[in-house]
Amino acid sequence: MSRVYSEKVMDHFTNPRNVGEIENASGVGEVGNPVCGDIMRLYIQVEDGIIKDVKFKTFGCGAAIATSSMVTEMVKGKTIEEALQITNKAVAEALDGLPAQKMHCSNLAADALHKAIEDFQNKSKKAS
Amino acid sequence: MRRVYLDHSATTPVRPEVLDAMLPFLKDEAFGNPSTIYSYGREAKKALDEARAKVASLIGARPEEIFFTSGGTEADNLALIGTAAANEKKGRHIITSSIEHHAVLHTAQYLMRHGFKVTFLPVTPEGLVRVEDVEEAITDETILISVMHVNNEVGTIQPIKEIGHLARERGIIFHTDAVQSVGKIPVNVDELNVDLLSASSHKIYGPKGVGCLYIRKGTRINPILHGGAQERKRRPGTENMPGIIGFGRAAELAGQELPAEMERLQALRDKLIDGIMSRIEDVQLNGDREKRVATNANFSFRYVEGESLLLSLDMKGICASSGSACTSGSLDPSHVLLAMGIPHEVAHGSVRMTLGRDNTEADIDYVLEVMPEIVARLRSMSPLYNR
Amino acid sequence: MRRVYLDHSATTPVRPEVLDAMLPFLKDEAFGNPSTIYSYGREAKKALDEARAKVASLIGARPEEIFFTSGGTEADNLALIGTAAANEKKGRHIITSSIEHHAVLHTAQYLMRHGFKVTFLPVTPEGLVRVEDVEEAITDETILISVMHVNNEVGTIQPIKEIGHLARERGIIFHTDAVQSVGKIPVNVDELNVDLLSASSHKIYGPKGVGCLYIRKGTRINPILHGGAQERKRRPGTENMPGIIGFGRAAELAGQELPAEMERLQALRDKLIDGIMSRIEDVQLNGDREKRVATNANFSFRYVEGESLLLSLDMKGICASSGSACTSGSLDPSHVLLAMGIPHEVAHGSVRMTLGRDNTEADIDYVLEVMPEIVARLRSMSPLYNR
Ligand SMILES: Cc1ncc(COP(=O)(O)O)c(C=O)c1O
Ligand SMILES: Cc1ncc(COP(=O)(O)O)c(C=O)c1O
Ligand code: FES
Ligand code: FES
Repeated sequence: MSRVYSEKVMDHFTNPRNVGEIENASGVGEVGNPVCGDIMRLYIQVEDGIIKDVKFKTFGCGAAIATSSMVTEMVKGKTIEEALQITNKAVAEALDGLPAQKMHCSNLAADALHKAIEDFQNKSKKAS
Repeated sequence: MRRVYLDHSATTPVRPEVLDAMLPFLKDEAFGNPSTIYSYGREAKKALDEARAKVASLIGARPEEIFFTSGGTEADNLALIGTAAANEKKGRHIITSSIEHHAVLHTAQYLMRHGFKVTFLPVTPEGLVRVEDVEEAITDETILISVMHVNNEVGTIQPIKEIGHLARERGIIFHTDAVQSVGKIPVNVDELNVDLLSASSHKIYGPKGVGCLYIRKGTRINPILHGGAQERKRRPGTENMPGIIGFGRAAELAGQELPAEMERLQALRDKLIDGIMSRIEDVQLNGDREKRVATNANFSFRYVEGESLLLSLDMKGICASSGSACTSGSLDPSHVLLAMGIPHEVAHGSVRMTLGRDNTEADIDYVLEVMPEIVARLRSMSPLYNR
Repeated sequence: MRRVYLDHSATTPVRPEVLDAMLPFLKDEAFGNPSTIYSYGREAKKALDEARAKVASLIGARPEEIFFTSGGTEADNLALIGTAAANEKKGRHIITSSIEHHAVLHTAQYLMRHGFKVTFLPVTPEGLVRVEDVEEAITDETILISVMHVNNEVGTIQPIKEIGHLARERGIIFHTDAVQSVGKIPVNVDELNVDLLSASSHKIYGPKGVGCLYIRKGTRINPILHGGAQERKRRPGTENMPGIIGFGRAAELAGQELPAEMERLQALRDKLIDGIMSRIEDVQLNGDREKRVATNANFSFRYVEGESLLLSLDMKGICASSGSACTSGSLDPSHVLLAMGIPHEVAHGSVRMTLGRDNTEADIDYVLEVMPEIVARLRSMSPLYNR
């Protein structure tokens, strides 16, 4: 596989980190890739402004699954502010790159994260 | 790790017997140009004619009706563009189906941009063209009907004979893309009532880069490439001798083995289909159960995306292919599955497995063993699945 | 009997090193389809890219500017028809020469039947296109100039660099058919100022049925075949893997050996030319003596007909070719010789001998030994000859 996808991509595809759901999550973000019809849902658990836990579920190609897994690793333990700095490009780079025609897949991961944070922030506003 | 190749509709390996036949033409024993008159050239010419006769014999044609091309794609282009150019004074309407290979579909679209009207026939949910639809689509302007014999994705066998009958009655030239049927089911140009038929070598254990168009004697068609007088002025360029010789030998062997191999593969295919359907939930077979080439199985696994499935299969040594947009590099999932009315998300989770000479019952057992786990794992990651 | 092959411009045998490179792709080791994602397919993709880089390197191009075709003929068709189609809004005038290969000539004639104006430039008696003639022929409507690099019959090397310079100044796309120069003389697309360049594998000890078109980045050109997305959507069809791999290896070897081989063959050629001219009367060398590829000799023997000469040579084990009408199957003798102003009856007695890797000095000695007798015998039968 390692020739279309980097070893890191294959590692995250084969052993995805943080698959699953969080009940009563602080925030949930879901994005669909209109290009290929894939879907990613990301759950975050925030405590004291820090992302304590994160889980994902993804319906998509190898790149979509790997970027989902990677973004969860990158974000765990980060503050909301730090998490907001994570870009799609950074996720792709952390995976040692993606094939050109697969770059659009990496757009799922950071977008889902940002949506989850947005959801968390909206919920906190309502609560306060 | 076990390696199981289940993508024979994409391409097949060259058989050893075929390579043996090609080798003299890849050495300085027999490298002549068949258009030259000295001895090397004459030997080449003779070998070329023999290969032509072998390919002709596989499809019940006469040798002089076989025109070698660089593959199935060029044969399809020649059939459509060549016929359109030679008959445009008679009319500018072409009928084809919405599930053709891109070599036909994109060529038809090219002709549309050049003033031809094209009807793309719908198909049934099983992926079959209806003869009545063809009949209704015919107008006084219709000069060509092109419907594929066996579909490359879902393996459906189209009613070519009946469509051919209709075309003949109405005096319309009839082409069939038989790239996926030749060598896999009996093909006879007279029984099928076709005027033009495309075939490709690398789908029947011959080399890549060679194919042919059968042109029934008397069919009006122009060349699409221009140059030397090769292939009786219908296809210029120094002949691909090793390729053509290999194609000839592959055709000969395919003809000899067809009845037995068809039976054997059909049994394997049925075992695969029944095994998958009984072991895994939420899966559907795409394409007709009966009117189906012996080598094809195509499934949609709900809640699973095709490329992930292919990657997982590859890690287990199994090669298959998918109609998912993520695999093809194009933006939409398989146009064939969509034309059959299969929703985007279901088409997205489709996998094609196509059997061939090298597959054994043990291969199928292996696939049936690993497939349930793979699907289960991917479903456990899927936000769409909740059981 | 000694066998001396002197028709290397018609075709060449595949070198053993080239066959070795091809073999894995003709066995089930590496038969994948480079468009598929599983392991077999990825191996194929890598090999394809390597071959592309090798061919690119031989002509000083970038790999992504090489588009594999089924041969020189298709490359020429793609260059002319593809450019015409993509640029017809800008103008409908094309300039080419009257000594092009049929792959260019007949394609230009096809375009004439479809509303393009084509200027066929004359040549000097030595078979050279004059740069001034190109300049004069250019109009505001000119979208393409196509002049071959080395002529296949008389071996003349055309002033491509100068024509290319002119074309660039005027913003006109410039194509050269380099089928007979690539691998025989240094070819560099940047030095030559060309936008499009055709090459063919079987002229450089690669397999038949594969070639390429170099397309300079940014050149407007449409595909002429329609189908899958191979070759970055410019040339559809499952790639001819063994052919392409062989072409790549042949290009690599040709590049390595070019300087030494060119010197060696030039010496043999000069020996052949001087030997024939001094041993036989009433013979002329066709084509320029200096601006001539190292591999080509072309003579006209007065009072002798070309096909008879070829047959006589063949009986002595020597393979050559002829510009005689009797050989070509067409009614007229070589259009190249006629365009050079050579009278019919002289053109009729022409023989082309083209040298290659396998030729030795002993081969030339042998030819020089048998040729005088053969010519004398045929002349003794000729009613035109009376000495
Ligand atoms: C139905 C059908 N038509 C045409 C083609 C094109 O053939 P080739 O790859 O030889 O150009 C294929 C295979 O790719 C096919 O399956
Ligand atoms: C100058 C020239 N152009 C084009 C061609 C055609 O090449 P191919 O035989 O590969 O189609 C040839 C050889 O036949 C040639 O000599
Ligand atoms: S998410 Fe569909 S291509 Fe990757
Ligand atoms: S005399 Fe025989 S073809 Fe010329």
